[in-house]
Amino acid sequence: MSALVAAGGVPGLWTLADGQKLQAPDIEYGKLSPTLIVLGAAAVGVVLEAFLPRRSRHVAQVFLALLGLAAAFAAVVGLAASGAGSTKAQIAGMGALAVDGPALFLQGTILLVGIVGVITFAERRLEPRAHGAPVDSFAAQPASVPGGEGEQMAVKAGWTTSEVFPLLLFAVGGMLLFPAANDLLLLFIALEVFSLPLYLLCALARRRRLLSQEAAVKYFLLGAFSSAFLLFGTALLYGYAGTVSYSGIARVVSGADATTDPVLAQTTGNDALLLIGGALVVMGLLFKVGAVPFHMWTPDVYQGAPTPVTGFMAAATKVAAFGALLRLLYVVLPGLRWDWRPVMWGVAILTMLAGAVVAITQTDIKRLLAYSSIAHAGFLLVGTIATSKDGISSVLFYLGAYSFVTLGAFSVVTLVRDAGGEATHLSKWAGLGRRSPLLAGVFAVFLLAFAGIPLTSGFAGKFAVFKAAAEGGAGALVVVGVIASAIAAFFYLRVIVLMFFSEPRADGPSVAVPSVLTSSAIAVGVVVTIVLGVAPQYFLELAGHAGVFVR
Amino acid sequence: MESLIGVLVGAPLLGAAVLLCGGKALDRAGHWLGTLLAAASFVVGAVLFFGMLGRAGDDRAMHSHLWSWIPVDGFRADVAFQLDQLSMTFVLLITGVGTLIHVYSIGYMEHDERRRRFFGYLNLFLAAMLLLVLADNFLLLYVGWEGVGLASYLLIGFWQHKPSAATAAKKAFLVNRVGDAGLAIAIFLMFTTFGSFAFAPVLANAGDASEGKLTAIGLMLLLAACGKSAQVPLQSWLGDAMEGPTPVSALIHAATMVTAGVYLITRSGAIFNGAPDAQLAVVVVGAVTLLFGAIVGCAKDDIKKALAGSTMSQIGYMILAAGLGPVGYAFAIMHLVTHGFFKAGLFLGAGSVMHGMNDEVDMRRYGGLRKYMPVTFVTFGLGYLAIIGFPGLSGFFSKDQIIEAAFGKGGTQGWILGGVALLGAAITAYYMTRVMIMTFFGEERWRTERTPSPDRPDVEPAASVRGEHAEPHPHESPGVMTIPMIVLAIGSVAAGAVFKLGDSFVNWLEPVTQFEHGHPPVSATVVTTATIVALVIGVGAAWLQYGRRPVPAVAPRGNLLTRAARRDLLQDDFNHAVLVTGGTHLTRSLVYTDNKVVDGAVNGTAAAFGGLSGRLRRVQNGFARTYAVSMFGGAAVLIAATLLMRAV
Amino acid sequence: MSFPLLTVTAALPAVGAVATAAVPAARRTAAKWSALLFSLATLVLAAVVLARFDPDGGRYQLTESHAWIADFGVRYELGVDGIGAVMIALTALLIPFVVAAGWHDADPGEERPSSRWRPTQGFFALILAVEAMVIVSFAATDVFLFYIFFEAMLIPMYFLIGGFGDRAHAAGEDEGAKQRSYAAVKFLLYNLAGGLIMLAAVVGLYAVTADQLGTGTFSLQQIAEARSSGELTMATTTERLLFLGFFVAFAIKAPLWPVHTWLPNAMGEATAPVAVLITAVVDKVGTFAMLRFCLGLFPGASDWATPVVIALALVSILYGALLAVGQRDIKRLVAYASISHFGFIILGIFAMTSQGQGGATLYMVFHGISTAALMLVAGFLISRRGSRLIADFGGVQKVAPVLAGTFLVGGLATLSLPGLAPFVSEFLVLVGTFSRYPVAGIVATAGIILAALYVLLLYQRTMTGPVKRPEIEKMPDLRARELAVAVPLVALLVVLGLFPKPLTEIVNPAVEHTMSDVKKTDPKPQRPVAEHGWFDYKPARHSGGEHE
Amino acid sequence: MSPANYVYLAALLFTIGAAGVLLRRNAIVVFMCVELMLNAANLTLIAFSRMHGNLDGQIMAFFVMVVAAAEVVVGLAIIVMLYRSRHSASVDDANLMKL
Repeated sequence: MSALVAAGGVPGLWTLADGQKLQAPDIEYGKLSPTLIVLGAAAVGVVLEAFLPRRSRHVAQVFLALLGLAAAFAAVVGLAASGAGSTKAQIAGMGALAVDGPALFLQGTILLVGIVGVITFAERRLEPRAHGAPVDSFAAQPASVPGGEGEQMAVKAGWTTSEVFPLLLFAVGGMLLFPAANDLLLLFIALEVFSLPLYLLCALARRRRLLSQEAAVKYFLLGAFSSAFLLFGTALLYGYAGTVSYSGIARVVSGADATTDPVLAQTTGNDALLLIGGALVVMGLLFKVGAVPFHMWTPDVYQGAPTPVTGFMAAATKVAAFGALLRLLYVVLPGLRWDWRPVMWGVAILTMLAGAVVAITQTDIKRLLAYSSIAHAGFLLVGTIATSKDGISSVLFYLGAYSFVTLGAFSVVTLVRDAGGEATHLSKWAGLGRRSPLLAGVFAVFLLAFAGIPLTSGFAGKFAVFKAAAEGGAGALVVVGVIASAIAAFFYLRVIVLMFFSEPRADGPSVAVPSVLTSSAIAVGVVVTIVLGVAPQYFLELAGHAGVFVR
Repeated sequence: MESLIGVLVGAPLLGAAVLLCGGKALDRAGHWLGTLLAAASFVVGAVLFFGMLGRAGDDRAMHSHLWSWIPVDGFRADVAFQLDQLSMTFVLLITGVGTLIHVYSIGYMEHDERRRRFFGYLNLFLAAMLLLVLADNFLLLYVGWEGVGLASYLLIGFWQHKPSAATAAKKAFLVNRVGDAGLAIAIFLMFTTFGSFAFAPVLANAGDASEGKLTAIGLMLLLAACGKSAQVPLQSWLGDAMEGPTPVSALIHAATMVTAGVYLITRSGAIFNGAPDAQLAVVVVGAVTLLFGAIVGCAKDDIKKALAGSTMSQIGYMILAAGLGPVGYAFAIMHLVTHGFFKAGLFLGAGSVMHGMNDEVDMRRYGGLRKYMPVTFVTFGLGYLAIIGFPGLSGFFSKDQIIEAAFGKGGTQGWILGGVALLGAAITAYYMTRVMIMTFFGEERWRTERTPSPDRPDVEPAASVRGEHAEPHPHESPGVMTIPMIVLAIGSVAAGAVFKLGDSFVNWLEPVTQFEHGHPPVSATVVTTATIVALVIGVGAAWLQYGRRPVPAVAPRGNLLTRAARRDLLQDDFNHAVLVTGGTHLTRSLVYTDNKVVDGAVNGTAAAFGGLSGRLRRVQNGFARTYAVSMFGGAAVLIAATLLMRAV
Repeated sequence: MSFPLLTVTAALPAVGAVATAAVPAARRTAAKWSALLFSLATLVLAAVVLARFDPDGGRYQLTESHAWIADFGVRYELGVDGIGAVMIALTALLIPFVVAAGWHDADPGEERPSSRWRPTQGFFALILAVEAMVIVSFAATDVFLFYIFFEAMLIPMYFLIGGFGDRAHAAGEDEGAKQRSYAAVKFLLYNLAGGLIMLAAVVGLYAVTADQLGTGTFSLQQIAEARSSGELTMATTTERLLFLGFFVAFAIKAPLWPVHTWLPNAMGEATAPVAVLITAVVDKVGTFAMLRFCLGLFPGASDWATPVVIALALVSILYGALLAVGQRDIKRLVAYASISHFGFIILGIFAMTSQGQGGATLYMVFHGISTAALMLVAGFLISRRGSRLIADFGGVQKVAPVLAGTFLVGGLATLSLPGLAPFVSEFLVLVGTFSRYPVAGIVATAGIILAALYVLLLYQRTMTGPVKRPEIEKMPDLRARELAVAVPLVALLVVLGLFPKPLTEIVNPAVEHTMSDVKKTDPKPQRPVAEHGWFDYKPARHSGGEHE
Repeated sequence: MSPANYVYLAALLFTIGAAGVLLRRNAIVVFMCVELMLNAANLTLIAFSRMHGNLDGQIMAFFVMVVAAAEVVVGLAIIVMLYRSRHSASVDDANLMKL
């Protein structure tokens, strides 16, 4: 956009000068291919939804989604292999998008998470068959009133909400853009593009639909509220710098451009614009990562949303939002480091401690995992604050490690069921280890990874961020992080104790036998958790190479 | 020749290992094996003795280095033996008396189903005791020191089914441990002072060390000696130790183990010689104990406990002598050896009496036994005469020398010590006469008094639980028991004279312990006369009290001193009130502290976090608008904080 | 590239763990034999390690070094000094006994088949897993590698404590399960908290090395070289903070007063073999690490902390012993006794004398063996009676003399009776402490009196006296399997008590290295017996029977 | 008139919107208040666009309008669904999940 204006040159001139032609925007389709593929697949999915008969939609949508995501992932790998992540990193899409190491790394992670997400969405063996038709975790007809006639008819007809797959693809598309966004406008758009489908997905649970709807409403209202803040912050930053491009703002902040432009000299003289604007944008992102005190939606939404959605959302949103946060802090606001660092210190400390402490008394496994995700957001913030290359790569690594543990853990949650659907109340998990040692063992692995026990990916990630923070001079933050870890260990252990050392309840849940889909999702989680724990070097290097933002 | 030293220890150790680890198959021959190995040790000791006699006085010490035990940088402890005249004396005493008591035990323990184990323990004791006296360094001595403590523990508690025996064994070990700690600290001090704790370097260089160091070492050694030799203030275990079978009392708690303290002090003479304060402490302990033991011995009705008091008292004499320095070392050891004979004999005699009396130990239920057990009576009588210092018998020579040496200390100290020793001699005569009269003379009180049920004498403690009266049938013990008594009686009679002849004993020990002649303020004849007078007074008093009047079967209440003496002069009560009760309260309150305070802090932290969590949790009240408020407030704080950061 | 002996030694039990876990559910006995055979094979390898270790060789031997996580400056570096070698040997030695003693501990209870979840395979697999991790910890010469296994071993231990508790519980089955999981959680949280504090220090160490050397490193050798060449200097405060981070973790693991309260719970609730695993094997990693890491990495700070550490060690010695006296539960008593003993070990380490540190190392080994003997026999006793309360026993000696005898030997070893192995180490610790800190030495010596008190009280109350209860009347003596456990341990106690030289030879050079790490020399005797040459005495190696 | 005044107005609108979100119960009204906040942002963008004399702000405003429309579509769908289930559009009634 600034390119357009630059061509004009005269303020207030709304028409093109004589002899000038409207330049076609120069789009590097190759570099943008991952996003384009996913969004394209999503659009095709919408079309399929319209034209395919109900019975065949599920298979087609799953196939399409997997194909799209896999193709996009292949494109990311191709880009990375061609050096787009390191030596040939560049700003693409006329300044709107960065194609660089962090972007590609995060996009790759999001796509993998998306693939696993699709797999868990597609699981149809867990729910009892409805009138002979296999059904998934999503409502037969979301629009119908819970318990009403419409719902009964839809169930009888064996309908399912196959729209979830295009919705997921759209969300993934937005998430791919989010960490790559190189101007504030695209940041906002990407935020909305991935948020809106998520709001909808939250509302689509087959069981406990009132909870699901409540989650959607809360998520939606609060999400919209936060995006308004983000947008207003964007406007203020624009007011300060006269541009929304990251590099442009960064230049203005560092004072490179201020001398030439009198208007700019006036606005840049007002630091309040910059500081308030920056704070509001950061706040919008902190909402998405679930940092205290913008975290309160997390437990409710995680609990109410259909569990596969929760897993996907918990993993992918965090990856995308931290990517955007990193880029914002490192590319746009490095000049303000001394302003935002102390504030982020406070947020990180609050997030770690509050997440860990409140989790202690949770009684619902999904809420517990939600608070755990808040605490982990705090640990990630510790790495973010390091303001070093190591800080970036440690956060990247942590995100990769964390997202697969999360996906795996929520997949396990989908398997523990009783007559009312998933048995998420912790008391029902008592003695699970004795009934189903394998599943409980797998879940214990995930919990240990969350707790950061060595030889799991959680430990490698935690060590990486703490190391980066210590090198960045945030030793005190490391100490707080350690304390929070100790508190957090307590509630992870509580679950393990409950599973292994308690007597099973007579009315306890049964463990559903999943199809190959969920099994493979869980297996991927376990393998990644252990591989990243035992031999993390390759992935650390990958994240290390990806640790430079293009400016 | 040197290699034989190892055999001295090895033979009984082998016996212990075989007897304790061997199965029931050994039950029938075990006691013979044990006795044989003890005798073998004695024979080897005798061979070594004669070998030693064949050499000049200064060249008699032999060394045998077996292996390097604990080699650590700057620290050296070896398993190595040193056999000199002092050790040799002990070796002969230990193996000789030990063998006799093995023989005696064959008869005494005949009906005990665990006889094999008893002999195993006895062999273990012999091995440990020999190790103690043969070690060439203090650390190895310490091994023997605690080893005999262990053997003592096992043997006192041999009849473990009796709670009193188990308690007595534990008490003996614990009190000894206090002394052991003293020995350990003495070794530490030697190590820090000399860089070594082997006899040769330490004793040879003791003169170089400061007097303060030597005094500290000396006092710690004295503490050790007090524990092992039942000297005040660590004497309380010895009376209780009589719970053990009587041969054990004879061997361990009369003849050998309890004299280890005397050995320790004599062996460390070079250290004490440089520390007059420590020596003073030694003589004070000796003097106090010799009176203490004697007084206690007067009041006990239990024959073994009366003898135990006597042992304490006699060792007090030895400690007193050892504390006098080179003047007294040789006399201490001499009295130790003669005491070994007559006290072992007395105990064996007591055992023989008990054997014939359904294990009754209360002298008030004896009386007139001389008719029924003549051999026992004669041997016991000879031992009695020896201990009271009847002229010509062994005790006379050895005790007389000590009293003389005590006077020779000189000055007020000399008068006090000599006076105490003399007084002790009188009391000794008194209580021994009392024992003699109550047991062998007077009415046959056992005919009317109740005694324990004879069917299970081992189960029901004789003195505490009374069954229906069953008249005992006093009888003489079998030959296997009487022969050792006879041998010991001969020793009791003759040893003193033999040792005294030409000062042969003093000369024998002189290369090791040095010897100086004391200078008593009065002539030796006066001292001897005084001793004999004291003896006559003591015997006379006892005869007046017990010989002329019938002995009441139930002890009269007695005066304050008697009552206190019956309770070991209240020292046990003091221990109980302060250490046992206090300790119990201490441990109980510590257990409480650990649970409530130390652990409570941990659990409290956990609970605090739980409470905090429960409180914070309520903020999440389910209302979307509250969440929005939180976000709005958060944004405001974020902005404010950012602006503030810029402002400062 | 030489044969990776240490890796194989550590990997063998790990493989055994997997193999044992994979044994089909119905073949319980096969799982037991698998575990036993793997543990015995590991013992053979450990013996090879000990044999291959050359006391005159370099500081770390049998070294292996491979790149691992370059980004964290972490290498897979193994190597043993004398101390590590004997600790590995101890671990490998005790595990077969633990396995054999726990033969029936994980059998499903016949009486309530449904309520008991005791998969035998899991029990033995977890034991082998712990063994593997402990061996790596002892062999690691990379701080991070050590840390990882130091922490990771908590997990199998946690399941061993919480999942396979003692069936004999006074308060009944349900209350027992509750207490058990409390104990397991307490164990884990306590140690995890310590471990996390250490994590902060590990991170700090990385930051320091990265700051000064350019690249962060955790290699002990590299750090030592950098220190000696002056490339790496730590600010005093930094060093002290890092030291504290490490020390707290090790003090919890060891455990040192006042962070000891997890041990009585854990040892009380776990089965006897697992209790042995805790106190004789796993806890030793804590004291071992103090010696290797606290002293090796932060000599200045160690020196600074010495007065406090010694004071805490003394408190541990007396406090542990007094509490042991006051216990009513056999296993808790042994636990408090162990706390007292760990006080001795830490005292010896921080006395900073050759005798103290050599003694502390031997103490670790001998305490392992003696506690194993006492605790395993106690376990046999407890399983016979179905109760852990001392008051429920009495007169056992009468009906089961062999059991009582081995129990007594174990107890005597616990009270450090001369002639048994622990005496050697305890005496060295005391003499080493006394030579630098006489008052501390004397106070600690009081501990040996209390040790006699709690051991003999225990023996008296359980073994002696009349047989009053019918359960005891019928009590069988040790069976063949139990004898096979008890007898070798007792024999070892005796043999090592009389002939500890093979161990001291291996340990001595390592102690010299540690002493030079902390730049300490032994205090000189005031009046050295110079003409005897004893005071500069260095024991000759590989030769016996020398005597001037 | 200085463009700064537009910014002040926008800030006021934004605050009004935020206050509405915090104070109103009806989900629709809450949502409309969010829309008001978005429009306040739009106004700010346009004002600054004018001030800086470049078009970025105005273009952004268009994008924001489109996004807001999309948000309305999703938001109303969700709110209507909630209303149909509960017969109430009060955000305070939806508090099954808490603590």
